[in-house]
Amino acid sequence: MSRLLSNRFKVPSLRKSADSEYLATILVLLGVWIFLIVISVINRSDFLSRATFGAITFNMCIIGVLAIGQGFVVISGGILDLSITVSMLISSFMTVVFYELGWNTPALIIGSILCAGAFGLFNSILVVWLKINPLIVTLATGFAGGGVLLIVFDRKLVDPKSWIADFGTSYLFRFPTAWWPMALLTIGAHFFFKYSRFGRHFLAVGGNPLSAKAMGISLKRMRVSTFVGAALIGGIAGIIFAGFTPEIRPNAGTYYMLPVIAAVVLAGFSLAGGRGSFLALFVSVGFLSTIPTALVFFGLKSIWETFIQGFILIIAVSIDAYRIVKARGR
Amino acid sequence: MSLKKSMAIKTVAIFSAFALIIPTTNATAAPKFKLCVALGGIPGILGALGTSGDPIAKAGAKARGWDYYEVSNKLDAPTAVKNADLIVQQKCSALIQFNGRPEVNPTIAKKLAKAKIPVITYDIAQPGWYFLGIDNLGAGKAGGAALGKLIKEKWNCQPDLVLESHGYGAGIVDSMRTGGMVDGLKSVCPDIDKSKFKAFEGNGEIAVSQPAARDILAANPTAKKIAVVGLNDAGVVGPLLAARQLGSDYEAMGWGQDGNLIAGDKVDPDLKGSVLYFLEGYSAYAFEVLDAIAKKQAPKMRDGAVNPAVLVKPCPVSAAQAQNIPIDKVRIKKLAKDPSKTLYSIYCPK
Amino acid sequence: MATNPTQLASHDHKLSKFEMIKKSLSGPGGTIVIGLALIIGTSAIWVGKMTFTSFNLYLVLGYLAIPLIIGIFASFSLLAGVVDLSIGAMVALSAVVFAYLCTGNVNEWLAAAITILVCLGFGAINGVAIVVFGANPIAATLGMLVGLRGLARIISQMRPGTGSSQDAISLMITGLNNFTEAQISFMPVLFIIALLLVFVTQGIISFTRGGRHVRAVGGDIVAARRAGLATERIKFFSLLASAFGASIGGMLYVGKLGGAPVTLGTNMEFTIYAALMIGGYSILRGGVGNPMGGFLGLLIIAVFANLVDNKGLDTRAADIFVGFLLLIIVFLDIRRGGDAFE
Amino acid sequence: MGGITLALADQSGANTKTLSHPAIEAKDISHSFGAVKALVNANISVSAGEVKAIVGDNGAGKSTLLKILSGLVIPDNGQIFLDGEKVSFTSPVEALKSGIQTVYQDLALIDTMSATQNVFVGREELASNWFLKKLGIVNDRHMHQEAIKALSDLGIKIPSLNATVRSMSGGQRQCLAIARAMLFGHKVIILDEPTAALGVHESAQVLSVVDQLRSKGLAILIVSHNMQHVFKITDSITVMRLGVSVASRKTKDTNPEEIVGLITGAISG
Repeated sequence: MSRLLSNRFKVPSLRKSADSEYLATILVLLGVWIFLIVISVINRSDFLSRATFGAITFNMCIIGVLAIGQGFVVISGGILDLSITVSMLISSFMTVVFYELGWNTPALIIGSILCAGAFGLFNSILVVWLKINPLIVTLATGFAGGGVLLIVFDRKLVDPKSWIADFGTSYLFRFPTAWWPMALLTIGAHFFFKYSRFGRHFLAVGGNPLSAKAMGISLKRMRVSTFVGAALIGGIAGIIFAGFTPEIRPNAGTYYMLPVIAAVVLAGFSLAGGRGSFLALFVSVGFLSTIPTALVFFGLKSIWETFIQGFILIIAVSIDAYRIVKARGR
Repeated sequence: MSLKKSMAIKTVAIFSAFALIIPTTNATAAPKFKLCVALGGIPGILGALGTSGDPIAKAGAKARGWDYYEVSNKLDAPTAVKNADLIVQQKCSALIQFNGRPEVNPTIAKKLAKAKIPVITYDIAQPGWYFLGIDNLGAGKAGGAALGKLIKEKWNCQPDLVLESHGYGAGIVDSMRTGGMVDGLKSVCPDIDKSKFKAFEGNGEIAVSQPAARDILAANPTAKKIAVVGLNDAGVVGPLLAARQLGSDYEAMGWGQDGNLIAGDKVDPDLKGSVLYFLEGYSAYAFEVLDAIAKKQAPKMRDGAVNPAVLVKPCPVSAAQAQNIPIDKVRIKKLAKDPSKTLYSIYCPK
Repeated sequence: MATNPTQLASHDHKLSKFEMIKKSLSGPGGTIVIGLALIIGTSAIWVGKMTFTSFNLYLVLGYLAIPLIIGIFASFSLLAGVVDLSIGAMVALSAVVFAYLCTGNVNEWLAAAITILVCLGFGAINGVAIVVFGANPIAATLGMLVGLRGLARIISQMRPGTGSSQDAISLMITGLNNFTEAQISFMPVLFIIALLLVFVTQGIISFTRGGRHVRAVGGDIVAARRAGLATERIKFFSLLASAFGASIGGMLYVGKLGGAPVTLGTNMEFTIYAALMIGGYSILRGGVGNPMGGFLGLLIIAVFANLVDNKGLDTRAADIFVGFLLLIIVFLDIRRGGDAFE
Repeated sequence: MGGITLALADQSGANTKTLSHPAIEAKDISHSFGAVKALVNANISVSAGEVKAIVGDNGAGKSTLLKILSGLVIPDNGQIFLDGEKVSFTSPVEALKSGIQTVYQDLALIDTMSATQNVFVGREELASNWFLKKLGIVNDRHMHQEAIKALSDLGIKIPSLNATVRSMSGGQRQCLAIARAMLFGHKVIILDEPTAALGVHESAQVLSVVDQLRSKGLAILIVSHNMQHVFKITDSITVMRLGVSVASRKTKDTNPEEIVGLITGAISG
């Protein structure tokens, strides 16, 4: 599927500048992240422990996967998917339902993710055929979806003796097992957008839908793929969520929505579409996931976390915007 | 222009339509007793504390031939205050109230007192309202003591860390329950050092308490024997999971409150027990007070947690005992069939 | 050669009454009015007389008033094309700061002044990020949302006294409470004020130079800049306006609720903007919508919620209603030639 | 900003007063972007009542010159004279205030506003009542009449001035933008590709408006690629190549072949 790109989409000078731009973002984020780690270590030398590593990597798991889904929507010009946590919860609930029905593991995983995908399909139908702006669509389906989930499922309990619960606490190659979907998705998304023809189509549609259409890309197909794709990724997050949370409640999504958007924005994804790096997103998620852990080492209560995160976000987007404006002015 | 103008005209028209019909006030015949319930709005909890309606109250009202009305406070302060006005408008004869935003209870009380509507409040005391619920402090202490016994047995009263998973939003209830558990723990193991207790915001939610606990465990890397207390079961299970996630070298034990995650067969292996209140069945107790109000023999006001109108007996259960207690949905079905009993009498292990 | 001016103008004034009514009913206002009539009709039949009692009016309008005030001020930023997602958090911050100061024995008027200044300060930070640095409004105000929620919680827990940390400050200011509950005949005073505000804002938007400029900036910032408008300043002030509305709303809530919960205004940015969008505003592009429409948008949701409340139906129905109504209104708007997505 | 009537009166006198100097003149303008020399000693002048075209290949420096005249770009070297007086612009607003209005091919009008509102945006006329004036209340009725008068003066037909301009055709929009430029007593109107996106009929409409403007004594500078339109409407043509203004010709003394030759460099100026 990921065949190398044909020449007609190669715009050499543009690609080079875009890459270096992402590199700058990645380096800046990486620099800030390392700075945070260094001052934490200076503050308390035992910051570098296995437990800290575990805390940070576990913090990354769900936000990381959801952020990739969200980043996928943003880069493809879908603005934002404000219902991505609903996709996640649908998948979580269905994971439990299928487990209780006795489905085997692959069927359960595929089934749950597909259920989330069906929700994404619903979103995309509203976007593509009714031509309603995705921000409004997902705002509305996010609203209505939360209500429907509450009525249909109320709450579900995950059997702690099940493989789902094991999955949420186990390790694989020294990292949490649940951390790997995010890592693999990051690499996958990076190569998908960089080298595959289909990925390039998403970038083209995100950057300039009209010229993409003129190039013969079907906007409808791309939009459906975008929202179904994001929902499928949300569905993956849902299985992790089921592994983390023995009691699934429909309101749990509220805790993830803002950090996820924050991660995407901090990573330099342009909400106008067409611009963003999944490697930067990985670093951004890592940085944001380190803040709460570091705060505890500094003896600050966790209530400071949101305050600090919020203002980091404002400063970051300001600097980023200023940099772009300056670069354009030259 | 014309659009705006005619829109203004329409608005005025709507209001004048309202105004015209206003004089038709209610002239009611002999009023029927009307039981009203303001649900707490906590997702995933059945009964008056939850979002999905209170089947016990409804069944009880139906059996008595009363009118029944319920709204949800949605865990939101403005909604809770608005609901108080709705209750007044509905001319309720009595109200069962659970409000997760207790800071606005005085305002609500003022409105209901003006309309002379007697209120039964669940778990959160308010002067002038019949208090129905658990002795939070007592329940906390009982749970803490039970956990203390386990700590004494297993760790010789020397845990490395005691995590207090608070839910500060619940105000005094949190202080009593979580604080009570600490007191209970200390009553068995008085020599645990003060520095071993780490309080944090868990919000009574796994999604919040779990990551917060992971960070605290990371900041105390040498601590491996972890005891967890908290506002409710979810707030305790989160940190237990966090310890398991950080490695198999951790040993964690927790004792919950409210029994929301202890019943049935899907119980966290480290949740050693909980204090069941059977809160989904609170309304079965409420009828003691309600029946008296309906007979116009309202009982003497008892509005404090220490001086409650109806005291729900706490039912501390170990995880082993809890295996025989079915989950809330099953319990509620059974109780709705026979509302003369209480869940405590049906299910609490003797 | 020259065309007769009257001939040109005649086109604008030739609409008959019937056409005027038809035209106005075809806008979002028309859809909402029809919707309102349907809901009120349903309520009249289903709920009965209670629908039209003065108490029920108080219930609908009295609780609509504060969101309406917040929404009307926030509509300035929508109109100028900068969506301000921080309004809900700003409401919480305002309430908490105000309550914190009042419980610290600061004079209430002084406390109110300080609260407004604090909120305007954060509004100005929004403005600097968006206008001076050119940050994306959604991203920057989202950061502000997260930050202010945290700040409200920190301030609330800083309050000395109870010993344990608290997520709310209880405080009954009798005068302010009486003001928020006051009624003239059957109309809540607060609602009358909010409605006056709607009319005044409608006037500003339609008939003043400043209002026109805000609309011009939202409609097309490049064209507005080329026409010589101080576009940056206008955007900045629209953000200050939304912060100001939120600060007033927060303090009114303290009066109405007798307390300042830090969770106040959770999701309010979404509920209010959904209502404003139902009323014809857009969070995606400025220059469209008017306060009357915004008011109708908030009103239809309030009236539906009232029907749900009075029948004691599942309260989650209201959320689902908002979601679907939003989709329907936007879809109808597109059918009438509004902005379609691609 | 004075009232409209005053501004219109100014215009009628402009013809006779400023004959001795060109309405706008740019002398020896040079500008570089980094290492790229966009303009090298470029010259151009337009008199009142004259329509002049700037033509040239892409990258010839037309748009840079245009931006300098409208204040968007500050030139490295050179002078600009308005009616013989030296001026220098640091922002587009200053150029606007001095009487130079640029009409861009797109982004000239605000879609969400009506034709009248668009014509007067930024220069709204306030009510005459002092109290209403203090409140910043606009006098819509008078502006509406003024707009009708101005449009009919230029022979522009627009179905409804109160409808938003987004429903209008490209030609109508372009005409409206030009009318706006005229209405405010601007001495110089710069039109950037006025007919580029328009059909035959609409182009003719725009050209006839330009003709009307000329007869009102305004100086008009047109940047266009369309030779046919250039020859149809202009009085003179300046050709630019590689940042240099290589030649100026009276339209009636030249032909398209020569101009194309000058543009490509086949004929040297």
